[in-house]
Amino acid sequence: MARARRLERKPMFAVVVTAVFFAWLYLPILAVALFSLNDKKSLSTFSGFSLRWYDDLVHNDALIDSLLASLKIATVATVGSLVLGTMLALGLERVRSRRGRVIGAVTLLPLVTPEIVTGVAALLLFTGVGLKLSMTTVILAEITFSIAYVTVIVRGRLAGVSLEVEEAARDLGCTPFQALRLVILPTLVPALVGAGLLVFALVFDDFVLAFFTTGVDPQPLPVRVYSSIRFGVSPAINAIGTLMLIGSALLIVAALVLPRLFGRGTSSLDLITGGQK
Amino acid sequence: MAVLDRRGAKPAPRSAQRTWLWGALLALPTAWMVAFFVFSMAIVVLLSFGRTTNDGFPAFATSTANYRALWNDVYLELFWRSLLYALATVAISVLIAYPVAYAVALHGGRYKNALIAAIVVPFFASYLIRMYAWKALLSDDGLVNSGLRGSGLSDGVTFLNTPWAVIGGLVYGFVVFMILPIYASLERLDVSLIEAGKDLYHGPVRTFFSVTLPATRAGLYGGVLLVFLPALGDFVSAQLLGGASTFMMGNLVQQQFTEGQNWPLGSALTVAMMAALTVLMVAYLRATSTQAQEP
Amino acid sequence: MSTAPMSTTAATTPSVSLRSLTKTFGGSIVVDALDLDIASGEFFSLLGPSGCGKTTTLRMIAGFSDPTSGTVLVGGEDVTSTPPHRRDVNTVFQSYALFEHLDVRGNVGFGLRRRGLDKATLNRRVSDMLELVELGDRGKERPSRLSGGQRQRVALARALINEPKVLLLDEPLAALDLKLRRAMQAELKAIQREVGITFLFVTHDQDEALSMSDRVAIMNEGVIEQCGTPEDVYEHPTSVFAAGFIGTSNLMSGTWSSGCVAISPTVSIPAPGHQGSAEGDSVSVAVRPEKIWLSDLTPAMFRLPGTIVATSYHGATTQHLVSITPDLTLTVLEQNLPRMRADDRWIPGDRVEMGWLPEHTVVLR
Amino acid sequence: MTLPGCAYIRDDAPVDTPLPPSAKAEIDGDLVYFNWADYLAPRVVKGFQEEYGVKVIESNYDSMEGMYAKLAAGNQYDIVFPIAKWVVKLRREGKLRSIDPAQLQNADQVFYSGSYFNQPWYDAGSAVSVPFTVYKTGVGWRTDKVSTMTGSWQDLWNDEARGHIFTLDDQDEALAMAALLLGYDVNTAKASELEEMKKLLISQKGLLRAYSSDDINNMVGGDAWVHHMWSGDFLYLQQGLADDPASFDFEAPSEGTPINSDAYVIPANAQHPGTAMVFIDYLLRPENAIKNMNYLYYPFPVRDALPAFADLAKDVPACNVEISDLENENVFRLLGTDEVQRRAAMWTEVKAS
Repeated sequence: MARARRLERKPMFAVVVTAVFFAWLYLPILAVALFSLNDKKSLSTFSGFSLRWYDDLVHNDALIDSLLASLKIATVATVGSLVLGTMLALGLERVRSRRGRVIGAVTLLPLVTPEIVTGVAALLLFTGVGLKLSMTTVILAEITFSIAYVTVIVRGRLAGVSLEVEEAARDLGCTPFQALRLVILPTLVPALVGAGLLVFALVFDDFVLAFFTTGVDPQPLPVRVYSSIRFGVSPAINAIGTLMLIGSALLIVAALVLPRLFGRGTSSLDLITGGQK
Repeated sequence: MAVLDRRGAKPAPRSAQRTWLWGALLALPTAWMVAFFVFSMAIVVLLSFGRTTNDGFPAFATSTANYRALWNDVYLELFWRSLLYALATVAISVLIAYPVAYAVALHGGRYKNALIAAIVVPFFASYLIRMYAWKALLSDDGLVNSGLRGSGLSDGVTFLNTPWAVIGGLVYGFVVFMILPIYASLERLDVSLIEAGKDLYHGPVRTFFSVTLPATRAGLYGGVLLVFLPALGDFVSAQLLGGASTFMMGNLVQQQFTEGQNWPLGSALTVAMMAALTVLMVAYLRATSTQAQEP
Repeated sequence: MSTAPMSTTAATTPSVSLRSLTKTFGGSIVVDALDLDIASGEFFSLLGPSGCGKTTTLRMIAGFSDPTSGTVLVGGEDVTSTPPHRRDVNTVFQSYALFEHLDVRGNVGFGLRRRGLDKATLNRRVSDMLELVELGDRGKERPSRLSGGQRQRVALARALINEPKVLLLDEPLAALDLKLRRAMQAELKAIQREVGITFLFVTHDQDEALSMSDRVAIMNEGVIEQCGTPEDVYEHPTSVFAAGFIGTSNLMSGTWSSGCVAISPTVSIPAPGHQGSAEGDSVSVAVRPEKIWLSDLTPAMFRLPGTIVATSYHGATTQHLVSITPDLTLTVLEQNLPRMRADDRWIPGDRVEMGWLPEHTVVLR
Repeated sequence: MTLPGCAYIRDDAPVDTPLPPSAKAEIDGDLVYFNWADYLAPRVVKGFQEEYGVKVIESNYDSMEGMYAKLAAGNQYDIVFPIAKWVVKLRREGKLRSIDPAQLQNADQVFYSGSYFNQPWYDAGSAVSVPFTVYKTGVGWRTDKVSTMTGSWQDLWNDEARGHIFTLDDQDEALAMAALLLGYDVNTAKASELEEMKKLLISQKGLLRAYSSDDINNMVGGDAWVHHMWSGDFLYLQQGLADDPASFDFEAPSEGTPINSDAYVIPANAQHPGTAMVFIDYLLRPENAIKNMNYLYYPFPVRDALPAFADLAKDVPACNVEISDLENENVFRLLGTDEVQRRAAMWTEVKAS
């Protein structure tokens, strides 16, 4: 398939741009990884190899707490937005009324709203109703922000599942709810995996919303990183950055490989990119 | 036999038979979005007419003072600057994203998925840390300048604290949102179209503009939106990489919620930003939808 | 337009009965007061062009679409308000609608598992069913790895295994290529005979309908134009639409005048069997092209002189266009019989005399 | 007064809440700690956790306003480290708990007889605060890039360093610098004076590289030749980071420098004030103050630790802060909402233009 799509002559221009792009893309990341191994607290000169910043990281409870807080926020927000976003996608796909279209438009608004606006709005809301800023408020804001991503991806997949599949389930003895549970949701699994990974990664790294809505709990990692880089970064941050990169690389590889292991044709990466129907 | 048993059950009311479940599914997320999004936006609008009390707290009021404060040359100039940076970010992103997406989608072969993964991975590693890494790399005595001096190409370039550093940071932060939709639409593109185009238009450049570009317009439009919006609201790039005169709207908003201690003014800024965006979006949607109708 | 409920010869309760079944979508009538009885064990086809309401009718029987008015009875029981999962009806969908997350056995056994059948029985029945549709060795495959024909069989097996009172088939062969379609038609008919379940088959392909069905209903614009055995609807169409939709017909319009239809001042076609028209009524007549002879005419035939204007060779048959008057050209289909030699063939310009038996003149109102 | 349900419906009634009494210095739970990032030596914090068997849950702020907003939103912290003027505000609003020095074994390290901190300007009778650090703001420069420094704030306009000058991205510091240069009060909110200061600051933009608080890395990376800078950051840069300490120098400009102090306070709504008291006492131990000084490079006004700091700053006396320096005019004072917003609007305009 891939072979058939390849064009005969490679356009040199595009290939060169791509090569330069990859170099540009990875240069700062390699720098982060390199300086996380520096034996000195410098980000401009590499003086020698050392694991001291990883050691620092392991012994820096505040950073570890932040890392765990971010993992927790990302996990809960992913589950929450998957549930709500999938419900929304199913509802919107099937309720084809005027009301449904209005709801559909409103729920997509977070996608076209700059994050700083969403962040300010969330801060004002939580403060206004007297909700103490905490990990809970971060999670609430992140779920609100992520629902739209899940909805878009799941709707994309649903559009490819003919209405007849649902009818077939009803025809074969399923109540509407059973049809949903036994047929539609299993069919959506690749989309759910893809959306889940995307949301997890976005929330884990989200700074702006977390910045406006975080409170007393251990700070989400990006907020902590921000607090420290305004006044100069500790190379322990580089160590964290390197670990995050490795973690997200593993996640993406999982997104690529897992669906293949389950024997499904489409990988969730295709769903993220919207390609390969 | 179970089927027969169920026969006795009272039939469901006719028309509601198939839609109640979907309606019910819609209810919870809709309520959520109303409570946490629509309602919060309403508070922003309300507070934009508010004031700050003597003890420094934001409070509702009915004053237009915040909006009047915005109507000032400095803020207007800043608005145009932000718009300019965001547009430049979009333009550069397109110039990067098209060749990259093209090369990967049409010449990636069996490495296609691996290449896309390689593009996506860095964007899931901390945005802040990557931005900060640029700061270290591009500083006057940083690695890039050391490299330039070492190779004798130049005796140092001032990268940091310039508008280009801010735009570069924005491009670096958001270009993936341009690559993915363009990649997706190139993926769906029928390659024979391009080949036919080459016969018809003689030469890859004309083919690109006559065949490939129009066929992938949807992806391009999506990417433009996905890059423009976050670029316009960003405040990290200008803060970490910017100079003395590269303040953007995002910085202004953030300033009011931190040092400025003026939430009502910050709210008014946010509303103004959304209003401007809405105007731009409507204009953009009009333009793209009429263009899309052309053959 | 539709006639009174068509009686069935079977004494048993019909599998499916529709009474004044009506469906409107936003003001336009899609199915118009349909009355129909389908006998138990019958292979019944709903034949019509797309948009005629046949699929909507099917969906109302399956329960996917609520009738605007009227009733649906399955096995004599009113199921009009019964949700699909409680109806003793199963469907083979046009897109097959297989469950991609289950393997073939999972798909086929799905309905039985819903009914809580024990595992051993379920496994046995799934295996039997897969044997019946000749997929015994593909049980562990994912549907996405099967060919179109195989997917079609899975869809059939998945529905049949539930032994419904009636099996609804919504253009199940439309996605297959011609050759496979012909093979599947025969197989489907054989399977139906073997299991004895009532089949309600929706199609727009007249060959399919004629070759497989016990009875065919021709549907157009929400009403049944004609219902009968394949032979009946072919040989004795009762409406212009039926005559035109099934096979080809030479359709002529004229005026009823003393046992004949006057097509033009010079041509008047006798229709001895026809009753019910008054003098001067406008009527149409239809004559099937293969009923018209160009040679070996018998005395009982009605005869008409004409000129060959075009011929085209189709292997088993040759089609001639014969001009009678400048306004009237008839199509004639001639069997290429073994005794015919090449120099026997008609060529354009030949004067011919054609003829057909009067009972082959069908008068339509 | 806050109506239930919406915090934005309120009147302007002044707040004058009596201070809750001091807690006993007894462990009463994990410590919820709210500070600038990296603003205590990790091993000191770790030592506390080990010694007392409690966890320190850390949150950070990146501005005093951010700190205040979180407190005002009702978030509960056990110990906070505000700049002096914020102690005034928090105390006035009844947001702080009293601290009884008698509960602290090491109280005499800061509240010894004759100590400035017995009666600091920001906290009458030191009722709610214990001093944490003191620092001044001056100008750091690269001796290998810039030869002519005048010892005035005017050096931030040094044409020799054009394009390599940084001003702190901090409202109070930037305004104070302009005010001192013009001979005004560092806390001025007079419209006419602010207007002049605005013009002055905008006149700097042509020479300026950026506004940034990352003073250390701007100097290390070579971008900054002249940097508006905090004394502690300079010491850290020179002593802790630089390959060649001699290429960096620091001056305390002759017009005067802002000298400020941070303090430990315990919010009124703290859940574990006892642990906070124990923590403050622990930080006042001279050995811990020295460990923190060697990490932060800011002087801690802990009596037995001061010689160690003087030693640390011996090469750059301008970086040293004498306790007596605190008795000057150039401290950042608490201003009214109008004044704060006028100053903020001016600063925003400077940055935005």
